[in-house]
Amino acid sequence: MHISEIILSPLLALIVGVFFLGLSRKIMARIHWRYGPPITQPVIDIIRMFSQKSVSHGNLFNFGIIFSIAGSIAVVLFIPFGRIHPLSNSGGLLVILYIMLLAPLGIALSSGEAANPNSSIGISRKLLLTLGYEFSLLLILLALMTHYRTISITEIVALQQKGSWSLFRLPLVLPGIAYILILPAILGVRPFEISKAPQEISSGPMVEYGGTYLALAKIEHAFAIVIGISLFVNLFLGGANNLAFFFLKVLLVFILGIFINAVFPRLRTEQAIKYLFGIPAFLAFLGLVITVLI
Amino acid sequence: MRELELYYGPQHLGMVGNFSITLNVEGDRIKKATANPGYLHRGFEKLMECRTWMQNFPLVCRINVVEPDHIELIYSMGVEKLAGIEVPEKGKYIRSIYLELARVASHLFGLWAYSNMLGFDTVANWAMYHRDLILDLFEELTGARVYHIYIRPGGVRRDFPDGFEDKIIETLHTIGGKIPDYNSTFFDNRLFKKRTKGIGKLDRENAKKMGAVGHAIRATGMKYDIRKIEPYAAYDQVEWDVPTRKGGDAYSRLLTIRDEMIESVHMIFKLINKMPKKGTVYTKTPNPFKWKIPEGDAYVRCESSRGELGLYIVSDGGKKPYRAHFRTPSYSHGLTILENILAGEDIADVGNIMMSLYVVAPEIDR
Amino acid sequence: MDRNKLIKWIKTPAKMGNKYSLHAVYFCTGCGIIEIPPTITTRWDAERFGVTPAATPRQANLFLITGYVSLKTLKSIIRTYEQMPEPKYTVGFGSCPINGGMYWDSYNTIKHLDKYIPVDGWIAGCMPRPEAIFIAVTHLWKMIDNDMADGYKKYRNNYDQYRANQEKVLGSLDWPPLFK
Amino acid sequence: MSLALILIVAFSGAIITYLAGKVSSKLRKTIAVVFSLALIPMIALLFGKNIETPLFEFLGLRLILRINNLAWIFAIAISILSSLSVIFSLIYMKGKEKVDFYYFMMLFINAAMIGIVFSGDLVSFFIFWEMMSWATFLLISYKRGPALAAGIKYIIMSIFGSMAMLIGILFILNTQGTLIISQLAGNINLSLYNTIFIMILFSVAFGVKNAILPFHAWLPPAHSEAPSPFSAILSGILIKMGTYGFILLLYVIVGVQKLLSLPGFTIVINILATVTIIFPTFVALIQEDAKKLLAWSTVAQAGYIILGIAFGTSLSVTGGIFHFINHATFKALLFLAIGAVEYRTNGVRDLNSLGGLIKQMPITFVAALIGACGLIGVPLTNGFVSKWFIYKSLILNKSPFLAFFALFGTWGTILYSFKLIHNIFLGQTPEKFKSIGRAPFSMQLPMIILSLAVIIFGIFPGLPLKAINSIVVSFGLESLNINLWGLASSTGALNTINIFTAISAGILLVWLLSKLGSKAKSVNQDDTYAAGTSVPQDRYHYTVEFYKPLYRVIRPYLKDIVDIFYTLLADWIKKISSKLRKIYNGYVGNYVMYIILFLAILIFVQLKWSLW
Repeated sequence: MHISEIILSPLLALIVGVFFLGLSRKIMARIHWRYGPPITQPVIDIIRMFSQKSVSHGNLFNFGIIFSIAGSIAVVLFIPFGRIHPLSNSGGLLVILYIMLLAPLGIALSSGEAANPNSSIGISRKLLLTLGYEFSLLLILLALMTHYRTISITEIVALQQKGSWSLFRLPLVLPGIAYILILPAILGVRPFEISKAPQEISSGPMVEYGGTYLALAKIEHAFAIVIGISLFVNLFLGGANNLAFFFLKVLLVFILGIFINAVFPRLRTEQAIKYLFGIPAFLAFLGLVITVLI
Repeated sequence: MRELELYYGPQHLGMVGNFSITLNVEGDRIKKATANPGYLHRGFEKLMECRTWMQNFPLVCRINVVEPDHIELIYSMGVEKLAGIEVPEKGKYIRSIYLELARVASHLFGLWAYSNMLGFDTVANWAMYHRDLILDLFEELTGARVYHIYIRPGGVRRDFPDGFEDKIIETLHTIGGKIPDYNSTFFDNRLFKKRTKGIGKLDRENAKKMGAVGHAIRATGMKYDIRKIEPYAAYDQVEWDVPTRKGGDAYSRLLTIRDEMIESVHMIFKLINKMPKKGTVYTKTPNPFKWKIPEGDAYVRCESSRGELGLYIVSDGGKKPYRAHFRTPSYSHGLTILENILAGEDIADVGNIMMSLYVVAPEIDR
Repeated sequence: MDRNKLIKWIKTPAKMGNKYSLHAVYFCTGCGIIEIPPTITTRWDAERFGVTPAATPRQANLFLITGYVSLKTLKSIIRTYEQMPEPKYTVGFGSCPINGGMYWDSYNTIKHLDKYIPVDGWIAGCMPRPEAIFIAVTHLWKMIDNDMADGYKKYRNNYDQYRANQEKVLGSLDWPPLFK
Repeated sequence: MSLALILIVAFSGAIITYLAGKVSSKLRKTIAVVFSLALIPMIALLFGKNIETPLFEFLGLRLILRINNLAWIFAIAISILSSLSVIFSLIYMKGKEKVDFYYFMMLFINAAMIGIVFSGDLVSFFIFWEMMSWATFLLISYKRGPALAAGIKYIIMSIFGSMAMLIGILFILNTQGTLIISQLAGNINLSLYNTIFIMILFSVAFGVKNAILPFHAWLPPAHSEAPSPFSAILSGILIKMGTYGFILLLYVIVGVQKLLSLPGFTIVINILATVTIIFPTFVALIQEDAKKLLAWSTVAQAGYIILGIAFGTSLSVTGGIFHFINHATFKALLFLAIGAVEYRTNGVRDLNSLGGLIKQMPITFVAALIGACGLIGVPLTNGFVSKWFIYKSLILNKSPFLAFFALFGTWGTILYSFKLIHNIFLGQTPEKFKSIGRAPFSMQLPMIILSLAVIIFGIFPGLPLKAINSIVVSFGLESLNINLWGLASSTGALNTINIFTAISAGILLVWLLSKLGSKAKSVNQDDTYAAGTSVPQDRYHYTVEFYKPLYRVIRPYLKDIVDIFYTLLADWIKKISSKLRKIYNGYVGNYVMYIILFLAILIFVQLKWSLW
């Protein structure tokens, strides 16, 4: 654990995340037969938002969003990027699971004080979606932890480096597939873009955010993308020994996510939950049973 | 405090047009929906009384921005009926082709709006692009993209330019060639079906009672189309069919729109083939500043892309209409039907249902 | 990116950010809205210039008044405009908000929008083409560069006057004054 | 400090408070606070001591008081929590009727609970247990009406449990010849079936008190109907007497060695515990009464504690006992916060009619938020650490399914905790609550203290964990490598300081980042986006059926089968007894005939089989 890594890791996640936001807009534009914005557009947007004079609805409104990104930064510190893993040995996957809570919780509290029903509906949808995918995610992570007999994520990566990727290990194939199926829900892209749903509830929790708050929410979104995908890469695609290779893997998974985003409509909340409790949960459950039996 | 009053519009991404629905919701279920129109009221019918018969043309087309052509047509038809003007044969054909093009453009706009409501950006972009190709045709023909003012009493303003028919055919082939793409990404998409099936259900009796017209009533299985019942322009000259569906839900309405679009494209091909090559396109009318129309009243109707469009017009023998009243499809769709079928649906489906009924706000308010 | 632009970015990041990231309020005030979908989709692709629709006024900085403004709409426009964070820019789209346009003699429309909210630029025509929006955007860029797009400052400085005008046509408004 | 003295102080405190109430209410308040506070240092001084003193002899049974680390932890939790809720009651109970009775019962229950943990033999254990049960009944039904029904439900189930325990005690006395716990400890000499028999009997008693699933039916109405400060005690520690009983049974009386040879029993308890976690969690989701929601949440959290204790590794037992302490802090905190809201809003605790109280009651909000965070187990609160211990032990000991249900229950917890926080404190404020004031200081003080406890135990879990570790070691389980910030281990360590550093550094960083942006203008609640219109008064707050889409998916599975079973049972018994009543038709001659018939049967039986 170096102090330099503690600074480097969130910075890297931020840069990659913002780059991904730009890239996703570009790729989406190309699927739409458009030219698309410059890849730096999210940066410009964020600068613009920082310069705007927004409104604040109270102290919790300010603090919640800060808390949310702080949570994201904390998660980033626990996830290994290649060989950079500043804090990964202070509680393992269980801590990651719990700290991943802070980001949505912060947003939920912050936008709750905004007193707008749209944001409340957005939060309720977000929490329900979380409940939906968490069902499978927990089974998947438990299968991993039972298989590798450790709760440390660095150790799981190290074991994969020695042998094969988790995705290609017999007992973990089904959980791997389940993870791929719930990945859009974790990233919050369509068909699971239900918590923002601009056409239904005016971008949900972000409805009252403007200026700095919106910028912070955007940054939080960037972090969330990187966290969601790099967890998958670390757990199932063997992580990586160096940074470039790691982010290449992350990029590939992300592009897959964008394609899914492009060709599906948004589901209703109820349907999303039903789907998440269905096939992915079943696969993950079967995977866990197999893992325990072997 | 059981109820939440949620405003859906006017400033809302899920609202196409300046219209507002106040939703009383419990959880995410709508208990009561109240349409709140009036944001676009300009007093059309009053303004028309202050303008001469020909001056009214630029005005009436602005009643419906999505598809102004049918409003032009119906006003022309009203004037023709009052003044007893006949439309030459070629004019009738050109009117039909033009109106069907407008119908396709309008349905593509509807597809944009609908897919946008579902968060389906990709199809929305494609549909809007294809609509633009048709608008290009209009621009070449009339000089304007949106408000063409092409139809006039006694026919149309000018003949097709040279080779325009080929351009129409080419454009429609481009669009028609993408129909399989639309089908595979949109209409046959499993999630699309999940989102639309059983949503906004309307059975035939209720639909009739509440004044549903156009694709909304055709999606309940009723073959009701003014073009068949009371043919105008050149619709009785070619063979064509009225597409219907049984379901009565948003899904059936969408598929009806798609089938109608395909039917229109086929109809345009047939019309172009059958269109007389020579002849005038309009009958001469008197000097518009001095044009007086004999006393009398007339009710005319036509089938716009959203359904039956009617006009009751009264002349007192003067230079200006004495009274004009439009019966627009969005009025019954947007106020009566929408309010009735929204109750019991999800918040998530409001825009979805509204666009499946194809409510265009300016038509309601006028 | 040429050097001048880079220097500008470093010197005035806020201004440059505002220039190249115009998020428009999606408000279909009138028939002008029909040209917005083509502008933001495939054919014209306004996102190239950073112009995208925003879900709520809080997230936006550009307000396109697309077409005639009826009295009921005016109330919503004022509310929406006041909820936008500063700096914000307003562009009137089409002839109607300029002088009433086609509806110069209508009893229910506003003839001069800039009496009620400040407007930074106008796009004349009925309907203006989507290209006109881009021209307006480039003009707006120049105005932002020269600090001429200061409608929001005018609104702040002359708020009493604007509010008085608003109340004159709308009666008393449902919300308290924005300033003071 | 003599143990008997503590008990005397505790019981006499209750009586003196009652008598003082007859003189003046001020005196009563002072005495109640002084006596409950006095217990804290008295018990605290006993830390680390291991005393066993005989009290007196009764019918040939020696009654013994004793203290060790386990008892100390429970006793200190009881004394602190009850004094906090007495302080909270000072204003909460103002102007209510029967206040003397209320304080008497509060202090009496407090004393009885201390008696339970101090008792060194099963007889005194049972006596104190019954004292507590009956006193609790009286206090639950304090408000009458539905409260009385709740109380009766409680006492019936409680008696059932006590009877089971009594049989178990008699059985032990018959077979072992002694009831002194330290003599029984470890060298209980029973066959396998007999052990299981007494374990089941005791488990019924403790299970009723602890509300594990088949026996939970009394808890939700009781918690929601009791006065709020007492709900805090009820949920925080009173039901944990069942936990104490379980620990006593499993690790002291039966002993670890024997326990490990009975895997079936612990598996059953574990499964019951996971069901207790999952089912009430999702029932809590659909509650619309704040206290009922918390009550169901209590049932679920008790499941975690039992899961940790019954799983039987040193990691899980540590986690279980720690979770008991944590639950006492954050659940009491939540009940007190709801009590404060209830006090200010004149008894409104319907989640659908509250809202936006953050501006009016900021400190209560922060307290409730910290409580909810602890309940969820957000890192940096104590709930996280204890749950982490339990999960880790479950995962590494090949019980991923138990771990899964425990973890999934946490996500349900998030949902209902957020609903609680959101519906009361966030969103639009209803017009009638716009002018209510903050909670009085005597209500805020207990909340502040408990909030601090939640945070401090979350950041420095080593403080209580070291003491707990010594208890666990005394059970014969292996020792853990505890340090101030968690656990050092090769299979995955816990370092709360690192988490704390990471999060606080993140907050600092982002705060600085947000300072880069231009300053925001503060606006009031009415200035929110309403699609271009202004906000309608009073009808712009989303609370009703917060998680409706989920209900539609899971509602069919959520009917409380157990409760329905008990209701049916009650109906059935009523029916049978009403038929039996027909026998007593009031004619004396009939009664005489019954007696003669009965005697005739007895004589017949005796003649035939000569049983006696």
